[in-house]
Amino acid sequence: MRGIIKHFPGAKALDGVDLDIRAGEVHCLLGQNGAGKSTLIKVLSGAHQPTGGEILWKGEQVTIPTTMAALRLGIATMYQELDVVDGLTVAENVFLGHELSSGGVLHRATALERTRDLLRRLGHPEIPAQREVGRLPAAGKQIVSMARALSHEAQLIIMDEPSAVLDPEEVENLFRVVRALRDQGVAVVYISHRLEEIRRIGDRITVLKDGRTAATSLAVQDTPTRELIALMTGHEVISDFGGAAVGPISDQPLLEVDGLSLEGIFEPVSFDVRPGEVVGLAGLVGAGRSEILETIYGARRATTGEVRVKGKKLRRGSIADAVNHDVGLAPEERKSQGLLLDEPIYRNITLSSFARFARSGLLNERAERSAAREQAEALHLSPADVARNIRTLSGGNQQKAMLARWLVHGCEVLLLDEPTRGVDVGARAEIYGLVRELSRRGTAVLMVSSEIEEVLGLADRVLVVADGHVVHTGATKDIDEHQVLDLVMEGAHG
Amino acid sequence: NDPEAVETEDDAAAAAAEPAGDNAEPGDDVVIGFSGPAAGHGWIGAITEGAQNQGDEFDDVELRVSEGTDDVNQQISQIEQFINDDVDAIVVLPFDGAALTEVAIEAMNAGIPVVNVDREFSSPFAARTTILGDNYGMGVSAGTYICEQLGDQDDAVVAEIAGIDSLPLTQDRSQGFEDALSDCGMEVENRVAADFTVAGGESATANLLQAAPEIDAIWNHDDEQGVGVLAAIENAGRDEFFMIGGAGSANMMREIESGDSVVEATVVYPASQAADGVRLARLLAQERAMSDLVESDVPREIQLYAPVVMG
Amino acid sequence: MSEATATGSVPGADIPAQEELPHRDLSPVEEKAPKKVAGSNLSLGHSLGLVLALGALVALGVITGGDRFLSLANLMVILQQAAVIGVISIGVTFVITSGGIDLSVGSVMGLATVWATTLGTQAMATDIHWSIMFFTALAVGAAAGLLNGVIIAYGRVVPFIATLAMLVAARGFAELISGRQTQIITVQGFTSTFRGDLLGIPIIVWMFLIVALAGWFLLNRTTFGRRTIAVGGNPEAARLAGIKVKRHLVMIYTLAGLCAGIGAVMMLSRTTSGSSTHGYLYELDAIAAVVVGGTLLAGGRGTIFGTVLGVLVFAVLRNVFVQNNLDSSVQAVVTGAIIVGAVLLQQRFSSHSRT
Amino acid sequence: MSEATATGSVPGADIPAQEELPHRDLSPVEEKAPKKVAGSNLSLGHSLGLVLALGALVALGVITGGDRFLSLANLMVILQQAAVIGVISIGVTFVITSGGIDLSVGSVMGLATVWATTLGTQAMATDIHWSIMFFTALAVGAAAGLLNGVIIAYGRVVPFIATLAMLVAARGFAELISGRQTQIITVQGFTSTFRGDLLGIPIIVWMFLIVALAGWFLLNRTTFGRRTIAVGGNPEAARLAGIKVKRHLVMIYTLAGLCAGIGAVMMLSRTTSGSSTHGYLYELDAIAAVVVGGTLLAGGRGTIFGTVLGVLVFAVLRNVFVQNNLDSSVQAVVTGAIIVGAVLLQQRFSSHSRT
Ligand SMILES: Nc1ncnc2c1ncn2[C@@H]1O[C@H](COP(=O)(O)OP(=O)(O)OP(=O)(O)O)[C@@H](O)[C@H]1O
Ligand SMILES: Nc1ncnc2c1ncn2[C@@H]1O[C@H](COP(=O)(O)OP(=O)(O)OP(=O)(O)O)[C@@H](O)[C@H]1O
Ligand SMILES: [Mg+2]
Ligand SMILES: [Mg+2]
Repeated sequence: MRGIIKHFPGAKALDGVDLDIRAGEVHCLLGQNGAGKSTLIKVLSGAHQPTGGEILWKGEQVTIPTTMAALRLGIATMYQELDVVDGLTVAENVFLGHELSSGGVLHRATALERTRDLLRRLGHPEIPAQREVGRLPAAGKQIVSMARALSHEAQLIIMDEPSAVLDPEEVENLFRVVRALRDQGVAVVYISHRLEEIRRIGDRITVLKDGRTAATSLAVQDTPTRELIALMTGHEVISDFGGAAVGPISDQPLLEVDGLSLEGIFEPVSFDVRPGEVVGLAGLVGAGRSEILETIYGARRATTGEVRVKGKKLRRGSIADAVNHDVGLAPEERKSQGLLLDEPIYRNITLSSFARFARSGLLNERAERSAAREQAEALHLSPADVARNIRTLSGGNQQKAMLARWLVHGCEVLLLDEPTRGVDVGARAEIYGLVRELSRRGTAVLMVSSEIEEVLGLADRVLVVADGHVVHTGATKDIDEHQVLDLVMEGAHG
Repeated sequence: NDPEAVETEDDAAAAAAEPAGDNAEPGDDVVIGFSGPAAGHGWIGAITEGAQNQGDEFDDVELRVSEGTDDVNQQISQIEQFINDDVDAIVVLPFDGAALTEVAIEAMNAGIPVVNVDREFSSPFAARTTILGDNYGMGVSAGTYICEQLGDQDDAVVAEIAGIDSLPLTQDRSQGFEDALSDCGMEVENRVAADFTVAGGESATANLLQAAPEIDAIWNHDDEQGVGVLAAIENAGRDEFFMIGGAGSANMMREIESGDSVVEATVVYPASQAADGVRLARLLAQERAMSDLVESDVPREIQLYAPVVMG
Repeated sequence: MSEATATGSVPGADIPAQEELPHRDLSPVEEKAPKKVAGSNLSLGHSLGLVLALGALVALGVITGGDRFLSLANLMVILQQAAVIGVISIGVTFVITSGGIDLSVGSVMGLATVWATTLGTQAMATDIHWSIMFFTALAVGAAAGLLNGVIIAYGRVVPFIATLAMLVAARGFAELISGRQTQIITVQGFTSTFRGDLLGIPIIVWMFLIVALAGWFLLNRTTFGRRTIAVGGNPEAARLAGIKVKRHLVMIYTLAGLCAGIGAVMMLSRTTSGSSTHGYLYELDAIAAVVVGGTLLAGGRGTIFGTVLGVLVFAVLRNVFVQNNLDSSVQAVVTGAIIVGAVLLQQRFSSHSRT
Repeated sequence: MSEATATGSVPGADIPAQEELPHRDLSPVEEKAPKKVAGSNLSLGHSLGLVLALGALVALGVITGGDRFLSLANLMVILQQAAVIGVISIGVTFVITSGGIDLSVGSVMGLATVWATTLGTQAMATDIHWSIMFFTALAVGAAAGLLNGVIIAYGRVVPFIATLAMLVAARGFAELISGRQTQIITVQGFTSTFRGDLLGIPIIVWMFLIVALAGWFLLNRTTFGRRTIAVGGNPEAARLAGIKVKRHLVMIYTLAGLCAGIGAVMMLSRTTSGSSTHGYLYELDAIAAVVVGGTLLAGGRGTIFGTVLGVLVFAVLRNVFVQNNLDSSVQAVVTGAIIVGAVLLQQRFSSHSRT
C-alpha cells in the first residue's frame, strides 16, 4: 500500500500511509488511538474506499471496491467492532456472506461440520456450532470472528485488536493460531495496544501517527519498546502505573459488600474497599467479574447480600440509589453500555450529572459544557472540542470520556470495568495517573481487568475470581502474575 | 324491476297455502345472523343499533350480531360461520355488495334465506329479499330541491360535500345529484369528499369554504358528517348560502326546525333498514307471510323512499 | 504484498488442535439458559406463550361453542379467513426481520386485485385464460414491492415513509384504474380453479400452507433467509461480510410485494371481485400478527412459525367472538386486553428476554 | 516502573495539569466539516429540505390560487387544520425520540372527546362549568397514556403492541360510552371559549403554538428532554448513568396521552361534538408528520421544529388540493409522490446523513 489517503467528512483519517506486507510474516500495526489503524485496514479490506493512493497485490495494482473483492483476492479481516450477527448461529456467522449452499439452499450439515472443525482447531470445541451467537460472551464472539476469517482461503489475515476482549489464556491460544498461520505462509496483520504481545508474536512493525507512517517495517528484535512508544506518541512515556499505590487513607470502609450473590452467576462475595484504596478483580473471561461490579452498582438485582456505602445500605437493584450515594460505573462495553454515539461529547460526559447543572429542570448547557471541557482538557481528550459527536472519537478517547463522566459527577466509589481495553499506551498511562490521583483524594476504586499485570500494578489488594467464586483475597505485593494465573486456572478448570 | 318473476311466483304459491296472521305474534324460535360494516360512522352505528333493538324486541328471535368490519374477507368468514352454525336467516349489510355476492349465494344454496340491506348484491340469486335505500334518488331529491330554489340563477355556485368516494353509494348519490342539476342547467362547481365522520366533514368543509369564496347552495351527503360541516361553516362565519343535508339525523332535524342555521332541508335516508331486515328475516325464517300487504308474501325487493324534509 | 506463497487450502486446516490445555467453557451458562431446540425458529419454546394463548382461545371456543366450534367446517372458516392476511404476513415477516417495515402491503394487494380484474373484465373480454389474471396479480405486487425496495435501498428513504407513500399512492392508483367500481370477475376458469377443494381442504388454505412452508424454508434454510437476519441484526457486519445489503433489501421488499400479489389472488377468489377497497388496513393486521408472533420489530430475529400463530390467534379470536355474539364494542375492548395478555404470556415463556 | 510521571490530572486538585505533554492534534479538518449550529434541533440546516418542500407547495398554492390562497383567512384555515394533528404530533415526537411508538393517540383522543361530552351532556346536565370538560379531556388522555407507559415500561410489552392494544380498546370503550352516537356539546361556555379569537388568531391556533413552543422547550432545554434523547439513543447507557428509564418512559407516554387530551379539547371545539370516530387513523398522520419532519424512528434524535413543518406540509397539501378541486384518487397518488419527494429533498439538504 502506497500513499494511502482517506478523508472522512470532518476528519482526515489517513494522510499518506505506506504499508508493505510479506507472505509468511506477522506484521504489527502500531499507533495511538485514532492514528488511523482501523481505517487503513478497512481500506485494505474494501470496507472503505481510499481518497488517494494505490494498493499493490502481488506486485499488481488493484482496486478493492467491496469486501467481497478483498475476500476474493485472499484478504480476510477480523474487524475491531465485533462484526457478528447476534440472531444467527455460530456456524451461520462463520459462513455469512460465503454460505455453503447450492442453489441458495444451505448445506447445514457441512457447515456445522466445518465450523466444529475450525472451532476445534481454535481450541474451543465446547462452543456449540448451533448456538445463537447473541448468547455467547464477548470472548466467544471474538472466537467466532476468528473462525470466520479462517474459513476463507486467505493469504492475508488482518486482525484488528483481537486480544482486547481476551484474557491471558485466550491470548496464548490466539498466538498459537497466528503462529500456525504464519508457518503456512499466510501473512498476518496484527493490531494491538499491548506492546508485550507485539514483542512476542510480531516479525515486523509499522507505526502510524496522526494518519501518517511514522516508521515502517521495523524488525521487532531491533526496536526497543521505548523507541516504539516515542514513534507512536512523539515523546517518551514511561509506562508505569502512575507510581506506587496510595493505600487506604482511613480504616473506615467506604464500600462494604456483604454476602452478595447472583444466582447462577457468582457465589456470595464479601469484601470492603477503604477510601484511597484500589481493589482489583482478576480472573478469566466469563468468571463473573463484570457481574459482581454490576450487581454492586444495582444494574443487576442481587439474589442475596447487601452493599453499603459509608455505612448506608443501598437499595437492591436500584442504580439511581447507587448514583445518589456517589457510586459510579464505567461499563465494560463502551459503545453498547456507555455512550450516546450520536450526541456531542459534553452531553456524554454529563450524562449522569446534567440534572445537577439544571435549575428546576432547566438545563444549563453552558455550565455543562465548561465542566466537560475542563475534564476533557485535563484528560488530554483528543480532539478536545466537546461539541463534537462522540462517535468520531477513537476508542481510547471514548474511554476517557467515560471516566470524565464520573469525574464531573464526582464519586466516592468508582467501579471500573476493563478501563484500558483498547486504549493506547499514552492514554493508558494517563488513565493510570488518574486512578492514582483519585485515590489520593480518597476515592475507593474497584476495578476489573483481564491484564493481570495491570491489576497487580494498580491495585492495593486483589480478589481472584474463578467461575463465580472468589478463590483468593490478598495484598498485591504478596503475589505475582504466575501465582494469580495458577489460581485462576485452577479455579476455572478444577 | 324483477328478473326472477318465476321464482317469486313459486314462493308466492308456497306462501299462499299458509294463512297470513298477525306478524307480531310469536312464532317458532329462530336464530338470525347479522353482519354489517364497521360502525365507523353514525349511520352504520344507528343501523346496527336498530337491528339489535329489533332483535331484542322479539322473544322468538336470537340475533347474532358479528363484529362490524370493513374487510370483506372477514365479512365473508362471518357469513360462512353463520352457514356453519346453520342459522335460520341472515341479514347482511355488505361493505361491498359485489364482493359478498358469492358467499350469499352459498348461504341461499344452503337453504338459509338472506336479506340484503342497503348495498345491493350483484346477483339476484344472492338474496331472498332486498331492502334498498335510494341513493341515486337522494341525489336527485337534493338536486331537484336546489333547482327549485335557484331556478332563476344559472350562474349559481353549487358545492357538494360527499362521503367516502370509493363507496358505490356515494357514487350513486353524486350521480343523481349531477343528473338533477343538469336538468336545470347547473353543475357542481366545487366538490370535496369527506369520510362520513364529523372530523372529516369539518376538515373538508373548512378547506372547501376557502376555495370557494361565494357559494349559493351546498349539498352534504351525510348528516353525521354534517355536524362537522356546520361547525366549519359557523367557524368561517359564512351564511350566504343554504345547505341541504343527507340521511337525516336527529341533530340535523333540530337545526332545520330552529330555522336559524344554513340548513334548510335534508334528504331522508332511513336508518331503519336493518331493523326492517331483521323483521323480514324473522318472517322468512318462520316461513310466514306479510300480513300488511295484499300480496302477503314477503316481496323480492323493497326500495325505501328518500324524501326531502324541510323545516 | 510481493511474493505470496499461495496456500490452496483453508488456512485454518493445518492449525494443530491443542490437546494439552483443558478447554475452558466459553459457551453460555447452561443451567441458566432455558433448553432450546436447535434452529431457534423451529423451537416451540420460543413460541410457547403464544401456543398457550392459542390453546386458551380454542378452549374458550370449545366451552362456549362445543362441537360446532370444533367441526371441520368451522376450522376451515377460520383457516380461510386467516389465509389472506396470513400470506401477506409471511412477506411482512421478512421485511420486519430485515429491520424494515412495510405499510403498503394492503394497498398493493388492493391494486393487484383491481389490475387483474381490469385485465380480466375489460381489456380482453372474458375469454382470457385464468392464469393471465393470476400472473398479473403477482407481477403487480412484485413490481410495487420492487419500487418500494429501490426507493428504500437506493433512495435511502426510511422504510416507514417510503411504504407509507406507496400505501397512499397505490390506493389512489387502484381507484383511478377501477373508477372506484368493484369489478366482478368474469373469467370463468379463475373462480372455479381457486374456489375449489383439494382433499377436502380449500385451495386457499393450501396456498397459505404452501406459502408458510416456503417462507419458513426460505428464512431458515437458505442463504437468502440467513442474510435477511444478518441485514436486520447488524447491517454493518453484513456489509463487511460481503453481503450486498442494498440489493438484498430490494429483494426483500419485492418478496413482500409478491406475497401481497398472492394475497390478491386469494382475495379475488374469496370475493370474486377486485376493488380498490380490498386490503384496507391489512398492513396493520399483518404487522400486529408478525410482532405478536415474536419477530423483533427492530430486526435481526424473525419467526414464520410465530407469525402463523399470531395470524391464527386473531382469526380464532374473531370466530369465538361471533360464536358468542359479543357486542362489537366489547369485542374491541376485549381484543385489546387479549393482545397485551398474549404478549405477556409469550414473554413469560419465551427464552429470550428483551430490555 | 517506579517514578510517577503522573499524567492525567483532576481539576480542583492542587496538582496542575501537566503541560509538557504535547497534545495530539487530530482535530477535524475545519474546512471540510459542515457548519453546525449548536443544538442541532434548532438548526434550519437540518430541516432545510423540508422548508424547501413547504415553500414549493406554497408557491404552487399561490400560482393556482393567487391571493385567495395567501389570504389571512386561508392561512388560518390551514393552521386550524394543522392544529389538532399538530398537538398530537408533538406528543408523538417525544415518544418516537425515546425509541418507542404510539399508535393509540387517535383513539385516545376520540375517547377523551366522548368522555368529556358524556360528562358535559348527560351526567350533569348542561350547567357544569366548561373547565370541567376541559380537564376531563386532559385527564382521560393522560390516564390512557399512563396506562400505555406502565404496560410498556413495567410490563415490558413492546410499544407497538401495547399501544395497538390501546388503539383497539380505547375505540371500543368510546363506542360503549357513547352508544356510537355523536354527542353534541351543550355546555355553552365551552364552545364560546375555544372557538374565539385572540388578536385575530383563533384560540386553537394559539393552543398549537403554545404546545409546540412548550414541546420545543421541553425537548431542548430541560432535563426531561435530555433524558428522552438519552433513553432513545442508548437505553442501557442511560440506565447505567443513573437515569430511571422506566419511570421516564411512563412520563413520556403520559405526555403523549396528555397531548391527545389537548387535541381532544381542540377537536371538541372544532366539531362542537364528541364521537368515538374522532381521531380515526390520526396516529398514522401524526407518525408520518413526525418522521417526515426528521425525527429518527429508531430514537435518539427528535426535532419539534421538523414535526411542525411536517404537519404543515400535509395541511398545505390538502388545502392546495381542494383549491384545485382535485379528484381524491389523484390526490392520493400525488400525495404519495410528494411524501417521497419531500424526504429525498430533506435528505439532500440535511446536514446529517442516515444509513
Ligand atoms: N466514519 C468516520 N467518520 C469520521 N471520522 C472517522 C470515521 N472513522 C474514523 N474516523 C476518524 O479517523 C481517525 C482514525 O480512526 P481509526 O479508527 O482508524 O483509529 P485507530 O488507529 O484504529 O484507533 P483505535 O486504536 O482507537 O482503534 C480518528 O480520528 C477517527 O475519529
Ligand atoms: N444475562 C445472562 N444470562 C445468563 N448468563 C449470563 C448472562 N450474563 C452473563 N452471563 C454469563 O455469566 C458469566 C460471566 O460473565 P462475563 O463474561 O461478563 O464475566 P467477566 O468475568 O466479567 O468476564 P469479562 O472479562 O468478559 O468481562 C459468563 O459465563 C456469561 O456467559
Ligand atoms: Mg481501531
Ligand atoms: Mg466482564
